[in-house]
Amino acid sequence: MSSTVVILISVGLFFNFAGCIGLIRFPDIYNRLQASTKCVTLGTILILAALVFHFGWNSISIKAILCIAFILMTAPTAAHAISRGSHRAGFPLWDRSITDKYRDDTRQKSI
Amino acid sequence: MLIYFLNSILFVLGLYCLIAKKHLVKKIIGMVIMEYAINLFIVLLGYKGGGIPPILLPEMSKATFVQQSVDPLPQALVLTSIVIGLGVLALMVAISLRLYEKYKTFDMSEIRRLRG
Amino acid sequence: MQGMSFIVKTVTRLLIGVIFLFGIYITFYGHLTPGGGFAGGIMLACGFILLTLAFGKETSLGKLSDFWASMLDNLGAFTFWLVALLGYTGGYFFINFIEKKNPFGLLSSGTILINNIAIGVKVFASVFAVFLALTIFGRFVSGLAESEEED
Amino acid sequence: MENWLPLFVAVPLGMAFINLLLSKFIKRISPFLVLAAVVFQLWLALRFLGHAAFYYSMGNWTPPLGITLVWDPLSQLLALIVSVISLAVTLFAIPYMQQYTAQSKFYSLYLLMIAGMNGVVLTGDMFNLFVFLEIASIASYALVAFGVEAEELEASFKYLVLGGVSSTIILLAIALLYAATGTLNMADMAAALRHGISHGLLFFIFALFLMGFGLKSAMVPFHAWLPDAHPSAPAPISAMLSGLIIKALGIYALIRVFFIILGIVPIVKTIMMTLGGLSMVIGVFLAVGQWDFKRLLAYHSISQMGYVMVGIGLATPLGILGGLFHLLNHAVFKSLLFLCSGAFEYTTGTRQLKQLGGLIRKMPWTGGSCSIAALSISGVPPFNGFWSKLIIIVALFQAKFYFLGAVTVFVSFMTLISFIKVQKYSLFGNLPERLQGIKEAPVFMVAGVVILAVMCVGLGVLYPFYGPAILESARNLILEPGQYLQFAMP
Amino acid sequence: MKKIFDFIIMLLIWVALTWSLSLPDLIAGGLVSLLGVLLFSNLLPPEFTRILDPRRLFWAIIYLPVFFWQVIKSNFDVAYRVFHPEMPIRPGIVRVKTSLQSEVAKTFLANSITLTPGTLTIDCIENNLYVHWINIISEDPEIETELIVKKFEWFLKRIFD
Amino acid sequence: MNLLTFIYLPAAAGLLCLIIPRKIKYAQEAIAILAASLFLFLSFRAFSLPDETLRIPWFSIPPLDFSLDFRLVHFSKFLLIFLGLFTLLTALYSTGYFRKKSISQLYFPFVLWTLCGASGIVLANNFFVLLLGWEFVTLLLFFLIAMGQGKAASMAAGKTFAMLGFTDVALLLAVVALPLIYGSWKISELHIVLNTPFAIVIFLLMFIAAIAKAGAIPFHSWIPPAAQSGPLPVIAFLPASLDKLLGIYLLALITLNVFSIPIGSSISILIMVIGALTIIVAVLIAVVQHDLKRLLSYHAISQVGYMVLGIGTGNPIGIAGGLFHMLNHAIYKSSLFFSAGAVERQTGTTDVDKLGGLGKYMPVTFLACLVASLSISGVPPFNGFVSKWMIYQGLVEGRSWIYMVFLAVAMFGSALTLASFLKLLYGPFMGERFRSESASKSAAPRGIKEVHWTMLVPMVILSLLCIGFGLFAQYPINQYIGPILDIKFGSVLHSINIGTAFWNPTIATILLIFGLIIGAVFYFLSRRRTRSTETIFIGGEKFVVDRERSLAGNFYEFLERMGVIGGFLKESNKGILDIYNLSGDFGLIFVGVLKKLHDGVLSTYLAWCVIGLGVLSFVLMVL
Amino acid sequence: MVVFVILLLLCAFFCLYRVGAGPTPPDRTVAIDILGILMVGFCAILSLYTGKDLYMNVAIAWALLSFIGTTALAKYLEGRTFDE
Ligand code: NA
Ligand code: NA
Repeated sequence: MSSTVVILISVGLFFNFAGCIGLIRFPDIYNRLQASTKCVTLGTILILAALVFHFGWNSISIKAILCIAFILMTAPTAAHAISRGSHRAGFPLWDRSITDKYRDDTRQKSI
Repeated sequence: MLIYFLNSILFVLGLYCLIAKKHLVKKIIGMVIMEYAINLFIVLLGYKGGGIPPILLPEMSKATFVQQSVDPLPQALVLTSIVIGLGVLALMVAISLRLYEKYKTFDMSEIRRLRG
Repeated sequence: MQGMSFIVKTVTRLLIGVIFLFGIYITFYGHLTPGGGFAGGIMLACGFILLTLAFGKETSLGKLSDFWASMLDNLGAFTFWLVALLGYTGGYFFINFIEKKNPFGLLSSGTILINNIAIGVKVFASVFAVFLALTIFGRFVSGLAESEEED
Repeated sequence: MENWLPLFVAVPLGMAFINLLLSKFIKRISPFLVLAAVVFQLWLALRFLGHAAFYYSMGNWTPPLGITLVWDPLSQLLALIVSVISLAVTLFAIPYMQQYTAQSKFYSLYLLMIAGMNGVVLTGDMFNLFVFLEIASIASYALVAFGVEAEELEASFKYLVLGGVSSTIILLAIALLYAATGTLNMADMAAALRHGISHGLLFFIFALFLMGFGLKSAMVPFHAWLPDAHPSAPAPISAMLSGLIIKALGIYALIRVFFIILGIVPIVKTIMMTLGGLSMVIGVFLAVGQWDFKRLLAYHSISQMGYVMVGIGLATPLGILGGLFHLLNHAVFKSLLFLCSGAFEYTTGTRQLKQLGGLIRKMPWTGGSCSIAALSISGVPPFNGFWSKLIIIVALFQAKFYFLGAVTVFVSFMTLISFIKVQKYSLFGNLPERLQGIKEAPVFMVAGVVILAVMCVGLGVLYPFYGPAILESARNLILEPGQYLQFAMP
Repeated sequence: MKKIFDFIIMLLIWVALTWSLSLPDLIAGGLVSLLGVLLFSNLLPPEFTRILDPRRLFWAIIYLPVFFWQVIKSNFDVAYRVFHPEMPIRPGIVRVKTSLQSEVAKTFLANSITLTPGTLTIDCIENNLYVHWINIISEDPEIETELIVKKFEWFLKRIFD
Repeated sequence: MNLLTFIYLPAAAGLLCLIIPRKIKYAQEAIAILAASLFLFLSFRAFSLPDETLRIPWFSIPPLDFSLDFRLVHFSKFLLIFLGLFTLLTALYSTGYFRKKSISQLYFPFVLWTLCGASGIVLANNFFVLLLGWEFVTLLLFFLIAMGQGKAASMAAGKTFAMLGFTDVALLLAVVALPLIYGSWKISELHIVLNTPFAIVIFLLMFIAAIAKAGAIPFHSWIPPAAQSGPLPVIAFLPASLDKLLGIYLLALITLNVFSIPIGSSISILIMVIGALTIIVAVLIAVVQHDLKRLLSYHAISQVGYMVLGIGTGNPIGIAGGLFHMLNHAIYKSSLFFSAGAVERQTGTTDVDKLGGLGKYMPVTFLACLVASLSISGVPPFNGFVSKWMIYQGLVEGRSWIYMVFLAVAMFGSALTLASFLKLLYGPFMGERFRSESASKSAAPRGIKEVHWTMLVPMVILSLLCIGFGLFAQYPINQYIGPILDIKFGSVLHSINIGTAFWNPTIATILLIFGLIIGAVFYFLSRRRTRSTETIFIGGEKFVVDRERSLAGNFYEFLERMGVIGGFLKESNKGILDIYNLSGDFGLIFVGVLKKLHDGVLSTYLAWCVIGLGVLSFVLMVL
Repeated sequence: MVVFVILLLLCAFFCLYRVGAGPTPPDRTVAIDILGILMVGFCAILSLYTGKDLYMNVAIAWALLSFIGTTALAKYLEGRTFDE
C-alpha cells in the first residue's frame, strides 16, 4: 500500500476525528452541524480518494468516485435540511450568539 | 456469549414494551423490537469469526470458500423473516389506523368490546 | 409549500436517476454480489420515498399510482411463481431451467436473475406501499399527540 | 406423479396472484378461479391418496441442501382434511361473500391461507414450516379484520399480536434447533437429534414449541385470541379458522415436531394432557355461558381441541388414534357449524340465539345439517363425534387416567347441554315475528353445508372403509417416527 | 435533445456501475436507462444540458480546484476551533444576497457555502441566503456578502446562468 | 325368521313414511299402523320360536370390538310383543288425535324409528349395541317432544335430553369400562360378582341410566314438563309406556343376568330405598297437582317406585311382581294419558278445576279412565292389584324390619294414589258440568261429544287388558314373566305356585284392602269437609270447584302438619328437588367467574401467555 | 489498517454519545447523519482491505439511505408528515 494512500486516509481520519470532537464540544446544534458536516465530509472523501489512488482505474475506484460525488451533493443538503428544520421547529441558537436574521425575517413573514 | 446476553435483553425489552405499554404504537414498536432481536440472534448464529462473505468469487477455490465463508443460510433466513416481519408490520399499522378511526383512542386497554 | 426547500428538491432531481440505476443494478447483479432482489427493491423504494419527501405525495404517485403499485406487487409474485412452475420444463419444480451463459456475467445464473427481478419488483412495490401507509399512520399519531396536548 | 407434489402449494399460491391481477380487469372471475384451485387441490389429494411415503426435493437439490416436501400418512391425513373442507367452504363462500366489497382481495387471502396450510402440512424443512405458517397466519389475520367493523378490527389486532408473539417464539425455537443440529431439513435434524443434544436445551425448545404451537392451537392459557378472532371473521373464514387453521398450524405442527423430530418425552406428554384437560373444561364452561352463536362455537373449538390434545398427549396407540380421529371429526362438524351460523346470519341477519328460533321449519336443509353437526359435536351416536370421543375415553381408561377420563365424559356432557341450548333457541321453538319471511339459504351454501353433514354421518359409520388407510397409518407413523428417517431422506 | 442527454448520462453511470462492456450488460443498461428517462426526465434539471457548452464546461473544471481549496481551508479552520482550548467562536445567522437566478445555481452555491470556512446555509428565500456564520467578523451585509458569496457566485454564474 | 326383521321393518317403514308425499291423505298413518301390526304379528310368531343369537362383524379397534351382537331370548320376545302393541295403539290414537291438526312430517317416521331403536335395545346381545339403541331412543324422544307447541315444548325437550343424556353418559362410562376390566361387553358372556369397587361403580352407573329412563327419583324431573308441553300421544307412547319397559328391562337385565346381587346386600337395599322414595315423594307431589297431565306424570313416576322396589327385593315373587307391574303400568298409564288426551282434545284444557261432568258426554273415555284409575290404585280385580300384591308378597317374604318399612311406604303410596284418582275421576267426569261463564273460555263448550273412534279403540283395548290381566293374571305371569326368572331360579318359582296362590287370603291381600280403605277414608273425610263449606255457596259448579280445591288444600294442610315432609313438599313444588336446576345454578357461577377473567385487555392475555411460557419452561427445565 | 478502523470506531462512538445525550432531537439527527457518512468511510476501508467492490455497493447504498433518513428526520423536525 503506497504512502499516498496511507497519508490520505490518515488525514481523512484526522478530519473525521475533528468533526466528531466538534460534534461533542460545540454548544448548539448549528455549530455542531458546521463542524461535523464539513470535516466528516472531507474526511470521508479523502478516504474514498485513497481508494482511487490505491486501485487506479477499476470498478472499485469508479464507485468510489461516484460515492464522492454523492456525498458532496448530499452532506451539505442534509445539513441545510436539518438546520432549517430545527430552526423552524424553534430550537434556539446558542445564548452567546450574536444575531439571528433568519428568525427576524421569518417572523416578519409570519406576521 | 455476552452478545447473546445483550440480544436476549433486547428481546425481553421488546416483550416488556409489548405487554406493559398501553399505547398501541408502543405495542407495535415492542413487537418489532422482539422480531429484530430474534433476527439478530439468527445472524449471530451464522457468524464465524474472521469469515468471508458467502459469495463465490472468481479467484477463489470451492474448498477454501466452503471452509472459510460464513454460513450463508442464516442471512437467507433473516432476510425472509424480515420480509415476513415487514408484512406483519404493514398489517398491524393498517389495522391500528382503522382501530383508531373506530375507537378514537390508541389506548389498547380501552379497546375491549370483546370480552367474556 | 408542497415538499421541502428547493435546495433539497434540486438535489433530489440530481440524485433520483442515480438511485434508480443503482437499485436496478443491485437487483440485476444479485447473483454475483450481495443484495439481490430484496436490497435492490428497497433501494428503488427509497428513491420513491425520497421523491415523496422532497416533492410531496402527488409527484411520486404520479410516477407510480397506488393501483399500479399493487399490480407490480402481484406481478412480481406472479413472475416468481411462474418461474418456479416453469421448472417443470426442466423436469422438476423450481429447477433452474435456463442454461447458464458465461460465468460471472449478467446471464450466468439462469432463472435466478428473473427471480431477483421479480423479488425486486415485489419488494419495491410493497415497501413503497408500506411507507405510504406509515406516513398516514404518522399523521394519525401526530394528530393524536396534538389532541392529547389540547386536553 | 410424485413430481406434482409442489402443486399443493403452488396452485393456490399462483391462483391468489392471478386472481389479484385478473380481477382488476375481469369482474366476477374470482369465484371461478378459487373453485378451480380448490377442486384441483382435492383431485390432487385423491390422486395421492394411499401413495407410498416419499420426499420431493425442490429444484432437484439433494436434501439436506435443498428444500424438500414430504408426503407421508400424517401429511396425507391433513392434506385430505384441508382439501375437502376447503371445497365445502368455498362452495358456501361464493354466495355468502356477495354481501362484501373487495371480494377479489378476500379470495386471494383465502387462497394464500390454503397454500400456507398445505405448505405447513407438506414441508420437510423446518424453516419452511415457519414461513408457510406465517403466510397462513398473516392471511388469517387479514381475513379476521375483513369486515372492518370495530369488533372485527379489535379481534384481528389481538389475534395479530398474540399470534405474532407465538410466531416469534417458534422462530426462536427453530433457530435454537438449527444451532444445535446445523441443519434445517426435518429428517436430517431428527437424525442429528437422535445422536444427542444437551438435555436443558432440548427441554427449553420443547417449552418454546409448546407455547408457540399451543397458542396456534388455542390451548389454555394461550387461547384468549380465539373466541374473539374466530367469530369476527366472515363465516367461511370462521369455518376455515376453526376447522383447519388451528389444526394444521397448531396440532399438526406440534405432532410433527414433537413426535417425529424431537422425539416425545414423558413429562411433555403429561403437560400436553394437562393443557388439553384445562382447555376442555374451561372452553366448554365458557361456551355454556354464551348467547352469540359463533362465539359459543369458538369456545367449543377450544374445548374440542382439548380432546385432541389429550388424545395425542396420551401417546398410546388408542389415544393417538382417537386424537387424530377427533381432529378429523372436529374439522368436519365445526366448520359445518360455523357455516350454519353463517347461513342463519345470512338469512336472519343476527347470530344472537335469543333472537332466533324455529328455523328448522323455514330452513330444513341448513337446520337439519346444523342439528346433525350439533349432535355429532355432543358425541351422540351414530355421528362421527361419538366415535372419536369414545376412543379417547377408552384410551384414557386403558391408561388408567380415570379422573381425566371422567372429566372428558363430563365435558362431553356439558357440550351436549350447550348444544341442546343452541338447538332449543335456534332450530326449535317459535319462529319470531320478524323472521316469518325468511327462506332457505342459496343453493351453493346449502350444497357446502350438506356435503359436510353427510360426512358427519359417514365418517362415523364407514370407519372400517377409510380408518385403517388414513387414520391408523398416520397413527403408526407417529408411533414409529423412525420410519420418517427412511423415506424423508436419501 | 434533453432526453437523449439524460439517457447518455444514465447509460454512462450504468457502465460505471457494472464496469463491463459485454453485450448483455449494455443491452440491460440501455433498457434500464430508457426506463429511467421515461420515468424521471421531467424531474432531471434542464440546466444540465448547458454543460455541453464548452465554455461552461471549462469554468466548471476550473471551479473544482477552487472549491476544494476552500473546503480544505475550512476544515483546518474548524479543526483549529475545535481543538482550541476555549473555542474561539462568535456564531450567528446572517443574511446575504445573491444575484444567481436558476435554482440549480443557487443550490450549488448554498452547498458550496456550507462546505466552506465557518459558514452553513440554513435557508434560501428568493435572493437571500441565510447563513449560520461560526465567527462573525462584521455585521455589515455588504461585507458579509463579499466574504461569503462572491468567491463562488462568480464561477457559478458562468457555469449555470 | 331373521331377528333383524324387528329392526329393519320399522326402520324401512319409517323411511317410507318420510319419503311418501304429503298429498296422499292418511298415507303415513296407514303405513305406521300396518308396520306396527306386522311387527306385532311377527313378534307373536317369534314368541314360539327357539332362542337364537346373531353376530354381524363390523370393525374393531382393540380392545373395543364394534361388531354387532344380537340375541332373541324369552325376555326380548315378551318385550317385543308389547313394544309392537304400544306402537300400534299409539299410531292408531295419533291418527285420531292429529286429525285436522298439523303435525310434523317427521312424527310418524320418528315413532317408527323409536320402535326400531327399542327393539334394538331388547335384542342387543352386547352393551355397545344396547347403548346405540339407548341413545337413539333418547334422541328421538328429544325431537318428538320438541314437536309440541311453543317455547315450552322445546324447553321440555331440552331438559329431557339433558337429563337422559347425562344418564346415557353414565351408561356409556359403564359400557366402556366393561371391555377394559372384564374383557368383553357381550351380555351373554358377562356374569359379574358385585365385590370389587369397579363392579359396584359400573353397576351403579348402569342403574342410574335404567332408573332415569324409567323416571325414578332423583332423575324423574324431566317427565312432568315433557308431559305438560309435549304432544300427548308421544307422552303416552314413550315416558308412560316404552321408556318404562326399556328402563326396567335394563334394570332387570343388570340385576338378574349381568350382576349377581346377594339378597339383602347394601346394593339391593339401596335399590329398594330409591324405589320407596320414588313412590312416596312422587305421589305426595301428585296429590297437589291440578293439571291432569302433570298429575298423571307424577303418578307415572311414583309407580316406577313399585317396580324398582319389587326388583330390589331380589326374591322371585317380588321380581316377578316388579316386572308384571312394569307391564301393567305401561298398559293403564298409557290408557290414562290417552283419555287425558281425549279430554284435552274435546275441551281444550286439562285443568282439573275447570272440568266437570264430562262423563255424560264422553262415556267410553270415562269408562276407560275409570278402569285404568282403579287398576293404578290397586283395586281388585284389576291388573294393578295383582302386581302390587306380588310386590307386597315379596316384601313380606323379606322378613326383616326394613322390608316392613318399605311395605308401609308402599301401602301409604297406594292409599294416596287411590285418593288422588278418586278426585280425578270425580272432578272432570262426574260432578256437574260448568256453565260456560264460570269456566274458562276454552273449557267445556256446549255440545261436547265423544272422540273419534281411532282414539277410542286404543283405550278400549287397554282397558280390556287391564281387566284381563287382572282376572287371568296367571296367563301373563306364567307365559311372560315366569320364564324370565326361570333363567336364574326357576325351581324357586315353582315352589310358590302363583296360579293357586292367587286368591289366598294371605297377609298381602289384607294389607292391600286396608290400604284401599285408608285411601277411601282420606277422600271422604275431605269431601265431608267441603260439604260443610258448601252451604255458604249457591250453585253446584262452584261447589265442584271448591271441593276440588279444598281436597288439595286439606291434603296440603294435613301433610304440612307432618313437619319434615311438609317442608320437603313445599321445596319440591319450587323445584329444588330438581337436580337439573341445581347443577345448572352451580355451573353458571363458575361460568361467571371465567367470563370475568376474560376481560378483553390485550395485556392480560399477553401476560397469560408469558406466564404460561414461564411455567412451562420451569416445569420442563427445573423439574 | 487496524488503527484506521479503531479510529473510525472512536468517531462512531462520539457520534453515538451525541445520539444518546441529545439534548435536542436535531442533535441526535445530526449525529445519526454523521454516523452514516462515517460508515461509508468504514466500507471504503473494508473494500480497500479486501479488494472487493461489493463493499462499495454497500457504501453507496449506505450513503443513500442515510441521506434519505436524515431528510425524513429533518422534515419530521418541522412537524410535518412525510408525504405532504
Ligand atoms: Na366442547
Ligand atoms: Na365435548
